Amino acid sequence: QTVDEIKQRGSVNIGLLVDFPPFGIINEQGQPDGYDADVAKLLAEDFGVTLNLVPVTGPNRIPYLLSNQVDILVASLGVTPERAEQVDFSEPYAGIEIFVFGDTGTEVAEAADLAGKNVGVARASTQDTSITEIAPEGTNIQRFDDDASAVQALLSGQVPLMGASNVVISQIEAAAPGRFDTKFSLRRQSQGIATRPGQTELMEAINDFLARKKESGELNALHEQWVGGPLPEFVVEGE
Amino acid sequence: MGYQLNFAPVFRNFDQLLAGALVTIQLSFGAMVLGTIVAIACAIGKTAGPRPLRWLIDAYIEIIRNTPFLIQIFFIFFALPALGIRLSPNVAALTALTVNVGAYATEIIRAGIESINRGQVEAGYALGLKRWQIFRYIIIKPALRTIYPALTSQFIYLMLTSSVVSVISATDLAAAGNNIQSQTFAAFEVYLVITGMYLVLALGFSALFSAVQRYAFNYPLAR
Amino acid sequence: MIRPFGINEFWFIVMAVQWTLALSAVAFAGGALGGLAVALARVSPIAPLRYAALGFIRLFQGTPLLMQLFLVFFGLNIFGSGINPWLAAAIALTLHASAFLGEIWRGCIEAVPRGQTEAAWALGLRYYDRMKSIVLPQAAKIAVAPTVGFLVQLIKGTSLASIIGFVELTRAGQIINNATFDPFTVFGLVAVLYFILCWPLSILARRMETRFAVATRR
Amino acid sequence: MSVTNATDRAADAGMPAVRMEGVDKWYSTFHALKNIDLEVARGEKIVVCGPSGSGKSTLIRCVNQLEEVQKGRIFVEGIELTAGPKNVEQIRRDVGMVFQQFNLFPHMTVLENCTLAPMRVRGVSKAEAEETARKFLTRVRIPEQADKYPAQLSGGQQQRVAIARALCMNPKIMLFDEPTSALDPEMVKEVLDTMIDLATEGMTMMVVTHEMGFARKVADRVIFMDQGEIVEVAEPEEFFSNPKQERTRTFLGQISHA
Amino acid sequence: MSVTNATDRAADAGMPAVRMEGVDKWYSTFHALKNIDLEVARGEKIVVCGPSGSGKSTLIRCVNQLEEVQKGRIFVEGIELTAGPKNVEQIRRDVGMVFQQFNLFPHMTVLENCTLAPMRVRGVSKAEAEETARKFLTRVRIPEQADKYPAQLSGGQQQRVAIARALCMNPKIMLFDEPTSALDPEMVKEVLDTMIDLATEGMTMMVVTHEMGFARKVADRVIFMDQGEIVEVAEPEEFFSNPKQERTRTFLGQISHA
Ligand SMILES: Nc1ncnc2c1ncn2[C@@H]1O[C@H](COP(=O)(O)OP(=O)(O)OP(=O)(O)O)[C@@H](O)[C@H]1O
Ligand SMILES: Nc1ncnc2c1ncn2[C@@H]1O[C@H](COP(=O)(O)OP(=O)(O)OP(=O)(O)O)[C@@H](O)[C@H]1O
Ligand SMILES: [Mg+2]
Ligand SMILES: [Mg+2]
Repeated sequence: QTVDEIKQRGSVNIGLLVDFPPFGIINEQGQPDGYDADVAKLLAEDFGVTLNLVPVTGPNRIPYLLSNQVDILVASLGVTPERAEQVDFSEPYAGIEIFVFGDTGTEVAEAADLAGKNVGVARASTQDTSITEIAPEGTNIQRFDDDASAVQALLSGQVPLMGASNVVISQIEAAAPGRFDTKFSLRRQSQGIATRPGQTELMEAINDFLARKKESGELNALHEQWVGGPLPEFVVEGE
Repeated sequence: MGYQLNFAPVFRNFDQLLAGALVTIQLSFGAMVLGTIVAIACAIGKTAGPRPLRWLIDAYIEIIRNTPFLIQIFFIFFALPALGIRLSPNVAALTALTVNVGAYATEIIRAGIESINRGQVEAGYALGLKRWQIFRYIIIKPALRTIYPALTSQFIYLMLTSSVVSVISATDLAAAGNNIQSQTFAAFEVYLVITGMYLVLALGFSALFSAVQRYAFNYPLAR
Repeated sequence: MIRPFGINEFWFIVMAVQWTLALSAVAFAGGALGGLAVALARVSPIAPLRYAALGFIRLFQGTPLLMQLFLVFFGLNIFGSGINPWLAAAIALTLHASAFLGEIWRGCIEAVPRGQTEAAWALGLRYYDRMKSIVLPQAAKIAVAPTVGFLVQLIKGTSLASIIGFVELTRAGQIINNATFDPFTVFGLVAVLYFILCWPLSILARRMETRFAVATRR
Repeated sequence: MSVTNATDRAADAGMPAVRMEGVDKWYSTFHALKNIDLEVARGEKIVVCGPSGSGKSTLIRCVNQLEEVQKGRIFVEGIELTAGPKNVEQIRRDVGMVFQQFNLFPHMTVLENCTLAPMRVRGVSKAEAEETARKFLTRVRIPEQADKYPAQLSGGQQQRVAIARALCMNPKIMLFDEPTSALDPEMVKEVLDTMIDLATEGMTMMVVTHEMGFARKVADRVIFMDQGEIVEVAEPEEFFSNPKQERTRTFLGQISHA
Repeated sequence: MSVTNATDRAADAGMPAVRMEGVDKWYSTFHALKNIDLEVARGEKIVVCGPSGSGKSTLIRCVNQLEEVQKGRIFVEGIELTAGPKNVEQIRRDVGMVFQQFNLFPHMTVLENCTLAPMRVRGVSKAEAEETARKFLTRVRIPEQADKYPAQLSGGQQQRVAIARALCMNPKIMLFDEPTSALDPEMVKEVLDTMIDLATEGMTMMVVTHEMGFARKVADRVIFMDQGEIVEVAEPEEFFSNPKQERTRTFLGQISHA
């Protein structure tokens, strides 16, 4: 698939999460919204085609892409080597830092302390892979279908710890100030726009688009609006 | 686009699937046993209990039968902690399945009890047996025999329903599949294999049930 | 970004009922057609047809609806058509309903006394007339109650479409819950809505069942 | 085999209504009919009797292929029934049957019961079918019941509707399988009377019944069956007064005893 | 009320097996037993007869409280049944009952049917219960059926098992509610013979039956009921040859007619 084909068709299908605030949400009108949605709008505008937003879920977003249901994912997809085998990633368009986060009463300072503890994560998310990587024997990783369910489990006390991004953490802090704190950092995570592998020309167009929008400050403005701060340094610089 | 089916990643992780299948079996059996106990208690309550109790049991049955299992399990896992009831995912799954099958089995078992001829009970009384003895020695077995087919197909349905419990991070067969799927992205292959495994489980359960039937209800019926 | 559960959230969930209903209606309509075919195949004099129908029923009654949804969802694409959750859910639920209704209706067809078929044969009626004029009208009367009962099961079954991302009542509840973190209210409301949909049907089915039982006892 | 059709039909203008040649019938392993040979002439009235389970029903149900036979040949009006499904269809049109349990269609009125097959099978118009139906309902003496449903009629009336329904197809042969044995005693006579009427009009009839009065009055021959065999065939006078076989005598002793 | 127990028991060593005093029984609004007074002496055999619905079953079912009465008092072996549930339990142990429909437990062998109550109610050991059971099965002449299930027995055999089952509790009084009326005619005699055996051994018996031969042979008194009342009580000879009441005569006329 090429940009020309998309332009010829006149529309682009972009997959995004709707349960990953503030990147992807359902707004009060019942429409997909959030940082990802606005980036997708910007991209479609840039291509000069109409935008067709397709809500996807964490576990099925890559299958959605690979099975042609969407052309492009702007779905807060963290850039990882495993995923890079499946899809092609653009330069980062957003970024987060992932922490182990949880009850103030739970003493955890490093990976080894996770042994014997319940940790909630969103299945197949970056949190999942990185905690799975470092977790010692005996860690009980509970995988939920999405980040929100994991947050839900933390808030309702079903798990004392979870893998969470800075963005999610700031929301939790707003909802339940003082109950939880950050334990330790897992990794910094760039999020990229994804296409099916081998579509070099399309990917170049996307990277070109990102470079221009970073340059113009439009991307940063969106980030300020939704996430409440500028784009992280490591995103602006690229990897 | 020519999609190549690739089962290698599925079978590479087959031990995970087996572990999941074991949990599915445990959950199903656990819920069958506990659910049957709940159901017998409720059936007795409904036939012989005081009015408020009967009313309560009716409400339980109607609520469970008229809402989706998915909602029930969300409620038990995410909402009950607000009342201080906090269950681990597999225990919550077991609880939800028990509560669910209990409601269906209550109606089945009650029908079984009601199918017992009143003369059987009277014969028990006339021999000096007490109420609970009559229930234990005279009613239960023939009643179970009558409803056995309905009860066991409910159990198989229960086992299939249990595939939903991965939404609360329980570690059953479907969850194992989801995990493999999310690592390997071989979605269709994974689900094809799991579906086959569920089918095998269902067939296995029904074979087991008919073996039990032959063993437990081996007395002849009147023509 | 966490927001309180307000009137907008309430309406978002309530409005999602229409998608649950739409999906149920589509699946029921499809399932009725499929179910009739399956039931007729099950009682057909042609052995291969009977076995095929039996296999179909065993397959769909022996595997979880959730897996059926996943398989159709991911499989549709492999076999060419790009998928959307709507199509996948509609197809999977239709197949599912076909199997269950087929089995229910087979029972109803077989409950029509054999003498009726024999009388039809003796009058020289052919298959089509025999089924259309004699057997099916009588089977239909028996079938109403269990069919309504199955409709309840089907409506509840549509909730699983949420897991493949179809936004109906359950998925709407999840989305709102993830934004409000108020599971008690959200899932309470969702449960109440399902109950409002299903309970009248359950009562109706039970009424008809007892009425029929009384009618046949006489 | 289907060659026989044409030859048989041409061969004999005075051919029998029914001919069975060496017919054997098994229900899985149970041998229900054993090497049956039988000819029923046109216009003849045959009464079949015998103990329960002797194969009476099976015998007459073979005549319109409600039961399939495994061996032997059956001809109805010169057409070989056992030669293929096309013939079966044709023969069923020409053979009327009345069952013990009436088997009226409960969801149709009496009139609809009677018009269904003529319209669907013979392609007769609705008006014509209804006219014929009313004619036969009058003949069985219940013209006024045309618009009722079967459940609203007495057993005797229902059985007469069943007879009318079969007659509406204008059959050449009528089969009756214990048509009065599900009836209360006071209704037996009205049905037997209807059947006697029919007999006097020259219809070919095969009747399974234990009503010996009826047999005496209308039967040309009585057939006695036991254990799947035709044990004795005789004219009624002879059959009742002077049975040849021991088994027949035992049987007659039992039923007159009752 | 429970004071009466002790006094009653002490009062009379030759007390009656059953005494009913002014017993009334309603099924909601239907008055099923009307002011019944009755004494049955120890060892006495009473036959109860009367038209259908007259209250015969209700009468004898009151003796072991399968039906509760609303008015009056009932004493069994000197213990007041109507005084409280404790007494009911005790009395049920001492009163055996045989039903029209046998009511054997289908999931237990004949032997298990007979040992259940002795083991569970009287606390007898399994070995002893089985010994007793075999003794009584021999008495009713079916020792060889001990390991079969009820469904494998004929009606007459089943009813004899029911009698043996009741006897295994070593009852002082036996109640029979139409014990032969669900049986095929050829099996009636074997059950009646068993009951006659029992009668000659001195068991107190109350028997609802229309078997007048049985009544003549073993009954000490025959009770005739109609519309919930005891209309006539007499010795059998007197009862059959010279009934006092018009209603009794009508009834006897009907049953001899049949
Ligand atoms: N569908 C069947 N499958 C197996 N055995 C059958 C079937 N129908 C009839 N039979 C057996 O075939 C034998 C003859 O049956 P048939 O109904 O012809 O007897 P019948 O002479 O009509 O008896 P009746 O007077 O009781 O109607 C019987 O022993 C019966 O048990
Ligand atoms: N459980 C009940 N509820 C209401 N009415 C009852 C009940 N049992 C019996 N009756 C009524 O009480 C009356 C006496 O019944 P009972 O069974 O004692 O009569 P019976 O003399 O034994 O008659 P049969 O000879 O028919 O057995 C009958 O009119 C019956 O309809
Ligand atoms: Mg017959
Ligand atoms: Mg009685």
